[in-house]
Amino acid sequence: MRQITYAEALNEALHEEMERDEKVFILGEDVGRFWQGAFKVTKGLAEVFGNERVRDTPISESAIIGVAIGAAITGMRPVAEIMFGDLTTLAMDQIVNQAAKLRYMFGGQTKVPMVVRTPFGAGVSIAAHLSQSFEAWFMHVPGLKVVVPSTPYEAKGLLKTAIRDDNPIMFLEHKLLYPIKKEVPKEEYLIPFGKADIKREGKDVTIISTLFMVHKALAASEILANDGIDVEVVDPRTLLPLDKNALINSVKKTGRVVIVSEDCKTAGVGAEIAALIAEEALDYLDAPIIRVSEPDTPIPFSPILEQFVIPDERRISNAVKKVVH
Amino acid sequence: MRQITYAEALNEALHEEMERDEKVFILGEDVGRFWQGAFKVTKGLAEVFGNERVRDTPISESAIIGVAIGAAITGMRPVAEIMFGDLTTLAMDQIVNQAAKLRYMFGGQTKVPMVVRTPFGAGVSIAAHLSQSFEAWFMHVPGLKVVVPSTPYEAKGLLKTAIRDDNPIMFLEHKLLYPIKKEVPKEEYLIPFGKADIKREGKDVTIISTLFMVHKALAASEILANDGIDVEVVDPRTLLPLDKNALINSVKKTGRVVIVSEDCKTAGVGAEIAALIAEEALDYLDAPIIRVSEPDTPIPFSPILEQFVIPDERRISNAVKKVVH
Amino acid sequence: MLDKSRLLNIYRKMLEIRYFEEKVFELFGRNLIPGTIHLYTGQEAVAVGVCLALHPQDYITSTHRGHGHAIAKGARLDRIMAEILGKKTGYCKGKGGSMHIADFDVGMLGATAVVGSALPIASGAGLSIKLRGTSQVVACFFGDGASNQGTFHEGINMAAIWNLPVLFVCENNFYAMGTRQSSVMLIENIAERAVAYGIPGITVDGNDVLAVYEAALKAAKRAREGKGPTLLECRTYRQRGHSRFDAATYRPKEEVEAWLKKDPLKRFQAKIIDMGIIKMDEVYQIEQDVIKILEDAVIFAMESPFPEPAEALKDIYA
Amino acid sequence: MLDKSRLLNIYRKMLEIRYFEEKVFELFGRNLIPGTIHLYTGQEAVAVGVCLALHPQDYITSTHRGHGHAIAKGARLDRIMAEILGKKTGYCKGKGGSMHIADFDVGMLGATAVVGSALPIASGAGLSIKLRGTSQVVACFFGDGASNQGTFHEGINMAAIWNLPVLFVCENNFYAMGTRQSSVMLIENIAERAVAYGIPGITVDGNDVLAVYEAALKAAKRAREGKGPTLLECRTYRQRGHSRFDAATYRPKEEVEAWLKKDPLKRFQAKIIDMGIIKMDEVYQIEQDVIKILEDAVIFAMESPFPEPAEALKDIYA
Ligand SMILES: Cc1ncc(C[n+]2csc(CCOP(=O)(O)OP(=O)(O)O)c2C)c(N)n1
Ligand SMILES: Cc1ncc(C[n+]2csc(CCOP(=O)(O)OP(=O)(O)O)c2C)c(N)n1
Ligand SMILES: [Mg+2]
Ligand SMILES: [Mg+2]
Repeated sequence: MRQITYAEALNEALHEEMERDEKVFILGEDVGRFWQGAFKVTKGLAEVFGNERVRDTPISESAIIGVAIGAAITGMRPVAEIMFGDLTTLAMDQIVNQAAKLRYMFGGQTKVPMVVRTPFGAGVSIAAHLSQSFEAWFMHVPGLKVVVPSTPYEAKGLLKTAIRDDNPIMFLEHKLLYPIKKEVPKEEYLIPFGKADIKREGKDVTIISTLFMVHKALAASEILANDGIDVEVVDPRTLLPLDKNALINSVKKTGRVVIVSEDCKTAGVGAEIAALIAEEALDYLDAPIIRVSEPDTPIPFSPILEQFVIPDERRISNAVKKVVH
Repeated sequence: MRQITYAEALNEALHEEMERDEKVFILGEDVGRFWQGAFKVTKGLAEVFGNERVRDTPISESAIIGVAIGAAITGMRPVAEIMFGDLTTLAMDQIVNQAAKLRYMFGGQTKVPMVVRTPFGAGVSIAAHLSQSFEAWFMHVPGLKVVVPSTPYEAKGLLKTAIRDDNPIMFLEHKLLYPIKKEVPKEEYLIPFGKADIKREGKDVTIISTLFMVHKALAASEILANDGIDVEVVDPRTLLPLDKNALINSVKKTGRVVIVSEDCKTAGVGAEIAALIAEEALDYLDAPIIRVSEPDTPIPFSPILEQFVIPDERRISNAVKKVVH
Repeated sequence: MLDKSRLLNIYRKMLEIRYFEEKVFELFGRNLIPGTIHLYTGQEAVAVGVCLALHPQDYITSTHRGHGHAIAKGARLDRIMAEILGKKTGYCKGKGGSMHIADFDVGMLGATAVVGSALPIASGAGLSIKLRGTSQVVACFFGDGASNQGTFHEGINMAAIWNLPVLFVCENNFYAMGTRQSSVMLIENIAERAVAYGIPGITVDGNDVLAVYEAALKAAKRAREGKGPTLLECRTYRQRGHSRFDAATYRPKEEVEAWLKKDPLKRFQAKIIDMGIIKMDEVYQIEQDVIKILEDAVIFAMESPFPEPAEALKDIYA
Repeated sequence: MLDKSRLLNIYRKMLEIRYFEEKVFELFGRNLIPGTIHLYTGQEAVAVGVCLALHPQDYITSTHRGHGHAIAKGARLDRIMAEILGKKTGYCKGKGGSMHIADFDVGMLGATAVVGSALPIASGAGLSIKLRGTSQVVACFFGDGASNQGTFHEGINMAAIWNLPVLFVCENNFYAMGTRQSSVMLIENIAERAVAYGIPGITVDGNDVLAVYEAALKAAKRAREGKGPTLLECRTYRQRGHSRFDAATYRPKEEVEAWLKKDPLKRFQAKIIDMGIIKMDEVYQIEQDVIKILEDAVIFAMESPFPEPAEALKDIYA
C-alpha cells in the first residue's frame, strides 16, 4: 500500500471532506496560500477551494473559535486550526463554556458541528509556551469529543469522522507525528469514535498510550520482547468517548497495566484511565497501576532537559518490568 | 469560640494581611466600595485601605490576571478576584502559561507571589456558565498551588498562608460555603499547605472530599453511623500540593475508599486521587475505588435538574455501602 | 415614516417587555423563580428598535439581560416565562433559565452569561451568512461592560476585515453591576472604538425607539449590501438594579430620576398620541391585550410541569 | 541633540544587535541552536531608540523576536547566546531559550512566546510602579499581529484608566508570519487604536532611531509625570524570514528591496558621518569592538556546559 505522512493524511481528509460537503470550511492563522499551515497541513487547499473556504485569520484565538461556533450553529461545518495546542488557553471560554455547552443550555435546539485541530507535544525544543499536552482538560468537559490520532491511517480516518460529527471535536495532533510516513489506503474509509485499536497483541502487560507515545510504547515493547515480556499496546484513539471495554478487557487478560502519556502526571490522562480501572477492574489487577508521563514540570528548552522530562523507551520498559516482577 | 461565616473569615484574612504587608493589594470586578465583591468577601476593605489597594477593574479577566502577574514579578503581592470560577477560562493563558511558568522559563530569576480567589460550584440555579467546578485542571499545572478550603477556619488560615506564599495560588472557594458559620479563633493562625485534615475519624471506609462536599460527606457519615458503618472523612485542604501520605494512611487503615467531588467525573479530582491510590496503595484495597461526582453533564438551571446532578448524601451513602459490602 | 400599524406594533412590543419584566420581578419576589434575574426594564427601545429593523430570518445574539431581546425578536412570552420558571415547556426545557433564553426558530441564537462572549459568535453567524450567500444580518447585543472584554476587540475586528453583516449593538446603560462606565474607560462614547476597526460607529439615544430603529436600519442596509459591520451604541439606562438582589444604591438619585423622565415607553406613547397616530382608547386596548397574553403566559408557565430529573442527562451530544 | 558619546552608543548597540543576529543565523545553520529562531535584523532602531529613552531601573517586556530588546536594555551578549544554545550559563539556565530571554537585573522582565500576552503583564508592572511610588516606566514591545489579540485591548485599557506609566511599543513590521497587516485590519496605522482608550497614539518611522528615541522620550516623560500610557507604533521591517525556516516568499521583491534601502543601521551610520560626528576610522573601531565582544560571547556560550538533566526539575516553585 502507498505510504504518506501524517500531515499529508490530514490534508487528504480535509481535501476530501471539503469536496464532499461545501459547508465545510477552514479558518485559522496562516492556513491560507502564503503559509499553508504552520505544519503544512492545509497545503494546497486555498488554491483548490479559494480564500473564502480557507481563511487566514488575525492572531485572535478566542475569535477563531467563537467565529467557528457562530458558523456551526447557523448551518456551516467549520474546521478551525489553533497553531499550537498551548494556545487553546486563549480560547477556553469559547471551547468549554460555549461550544461544549450551547446545545445543552438551549435544550437541544442547536448543534455545534465543528472541529478544532491543534498540535500538542514536546520534542522540538520550543520551550514551555509551545510544547504542552493537556488532553485531560478536554476529557473533563462534557459536550466535547476528544480525538488523538497516532498514525497517518488514524489521522485521516478520524478527521473525516470528526468533520461529519455534529458535535464540537477537539482533534489533537502531535508535532512529532506530522513527518511520520505510514500506509494509508487510497480508498475512502472512516474510523468510528470510541473504538480503541490494539496496536500490538500481548499477554503479559497492557500498555495504554496515545499520540506519539504509542510509537515509544511499541518500541519499548520490542525491547521487552527480547526479555521475554509480551506486551499488549492499546491505543484508545479517542479519549472522549473512551472505549472502556477495550481497555478493561485487555487488563482482564493481562492483569497488569502501564499507562503512558506525554502530559504532566498529576490529573493527566493517566489519572482518568487508572481511576477507571481501579473502579471497574480492580479484582483483575495483579500489580499496581503505573503511570509513565512527564514529571510535573513545564517543558524546558534545552534538549538535554527536554529529553529528560519526555517519557522514553527506558522509562516505559522500567515501568513494565516493575509491574511484571 | 466566636462563630463567623466563611465570607467573613476570608474578609478577615484579607484585612489582616493587608494591614501586615502594604505590598498586598486586591483587584477584581466590583470588589470596591460600591459592590464589595459579588459575594461580599471584600466588604469594607476599600473603606479601610482605599481605592488604590482595593481596585475595581473593567470586565477583563485576562488582564486582571496579567496585571496581577506584572505586579507580582515587580515586588507586589496581588490578590485577584475572578467573580466566578467558570470565568477563569477567559484567563487561562495568563494563569497557565504565564503565572505558573515564568519562574521556570526564566531559570528562577523571578517569583510570582499572587493569589487568584474565585468561587466554583453549583447549587444556586445560575446554570451552565456560572456553576462549574474544574479544580482538576489546575492540579494539572505545575507551578500553581491549588487551595480548597471547606470551612471558615480553613478559609482564613489558608488564605493567609496563600498570601504569604511566593507562588501563584489558585484559591478556590464555593458559593454555598460563603454563608456557612463556624468557629474561627480570634488569634492569628496559619494553616500550612499540603496537610490534610481528618474531619471525622472512622475505621471502615475512607471518604476523601473537598469544599462543599466535605459537609455532605460528613452528613452522609452520620447517617451511615446509624447503619453501623464507621466512616473516616479526609479533607486534603490543598489539592496541589496534595498530602498523599495522609490519604494513603487512611486507606491503609480502612481498606476502602470513596472519593467525593463536585466536578464532572471524567478526568476530575477523583481521577487523580484514585490513580494515586491505585499506584501506591493497591495492596491495601479491599474493594474498588468509587468516585462520587457530578455525571458528565453541564450544570442545568432548573433546581430539579440541578439537584439531580450534584452529589448528595444518598449517593454518597450508596457508594459507601457498595464498597463495604 | 413608519405606518400606523408598525408604530402600534412598536408600542405593543415595548409594553410586552415592560410588563413581562414587571411580572418576572413580582414572581421572583414570590420565590417562584430560581437563581437570579436581570431585568430589561428601561432599555426596551433598544431591543425593539433594532429588531424592527431586522427580518424574521435575521439573527440576534443576547446577554444575561436578555428577556427583552427574545421578545423583540418574536419569541413567545409563555415559553420564555416557562423557561425562567425552570419548566419543561420552556425554550430550553428548563436547562437554560433566565440567562440562556434561545429560540432558533425566530433567529434568536441564544443568550450567554459570559459577558462579551457572544461577539465572536455573532461574527461567525455573519460569516455563515456570507458563505451561504443569504441576505441575512446578525444583531449582537452587549453591554458597556462587555466592551472592555478581549472578545469585543477580536470579534469586531474579524467582522470588519471580512465585511460581515453584523450590527454590534452596545447597550450603554452606564453601569456594569456597580461599576460606572466612566471609571473603566476614558472615552465617553463607546462607538468611538469603531475607529480601531475602520468601521462606522454611531451613538444614538437608546431611549428613543425611532432613533434606534433608523440607525439600525441604516446599519442593516449597509450590512446586507456587503459593506460590513457597524458599531451602534445605544445610550440607555436600566431602571432597576443589576440583578434582583441589587438595590443599586451606587447610582445618584438625581441620575436615576433624570433617566426615569426619559422613560422610553412613556416617551414613545406621548409621541404617538401627540402625533395623532393613536388615541387613548387604543393605548388602553393594547394594554389590555398585553396584560391578557401575559396572564396566559404566566398561567402556561405556572401550570407546566417541571422536567423529569433524568432530563439533566440529555442534549449533551447531538 | 544628543551628545557624541550617546550617538556612538546608539550606533554600537544597533551594531551589536545586527551582528549578534547574523551570528545566531550562522550558528543555527551549523545546527548548534535547538528549536527555532526569530531574528530582529532590520528592526534594531526600535529597541535601541526606545531603550535609550529609558533609565536603567525601568522595565521592558519582550516577544518571541526578543534578542534585540534584551541587548538594547543592557543584557549581556554572552549570557543571551548561552541561553540560545541551551547552556547552563544562559540567563535562564537553558530552560527558556531564544523565545524566553530575561534579565531581571537590568529590568528586562522576559520574553513570551504567546503573542500579545505581555501587554497586561506590562500594565501590571506599571501598576506596581504606581503603588510603590517609584518613577520607573515600562516599555512593552509587541508586533502588528499581536495588536489583534484580546490582551491588547484589555491590557491597554487598564493602563489607560489607571494612568499607568507604560509605553506600548508596537513594532509594525507589516507581517505576522505570512499574514500581511492589511489583510487583518482595515486601518493603516495601528496607533489609531489609541483612540479607543483615550490615550495618545503616535506613528513613527521605526527605521529612524532618533525619531523612535524622541517619541519614546516624550512618552516616557508623560508616563513619569503620571499622565498615563502611550501607544507608539514604529513602522519597520524584518529583513529576514519570520523564523529560520521561512524564506518569506510571500513578500514582494520590490517591497523587500525598498525596505533594505531604509536599513536603520546604514541610515544612522550615514547620518552621523554626514553630520561629522564620527569618522570612518571610529566606525571601524566600533565595529572591531563589537566583533570582539561577540566573539567572546560565542566562545563563552560554546564552551559553557549544558545543564545537568535534573535541572529540569528545579525552579518550579519559589
Ligand atoms: C466575563 C464575565 N465577567 C463577569 C461576569 C459577572 N457579571 C455578570 S453581568 C456583569 C455586568 C455586565 O455589564 P454590562 O456588559 O454593562 O451589561 P448590563 O448588566 O449593564 O446589561 C458582570 C460583571 C460575567 N457574567 N462574565
Ligand atoms: C497567541 C499566539 N498565536 C499564534 C502564535 C504563533 N506565532 C508566533 S509568532 C507569530 C506572528 C507574530 O506576528 P507579530 O505580532 O506581528 O510579530 P513579528 O513576528 O512580526 O515580530 C505567530 C502567529 C503564537 N506564538 N501565539
Ligand atoms: Mg451596562
Ligand atoms: Mg509583525
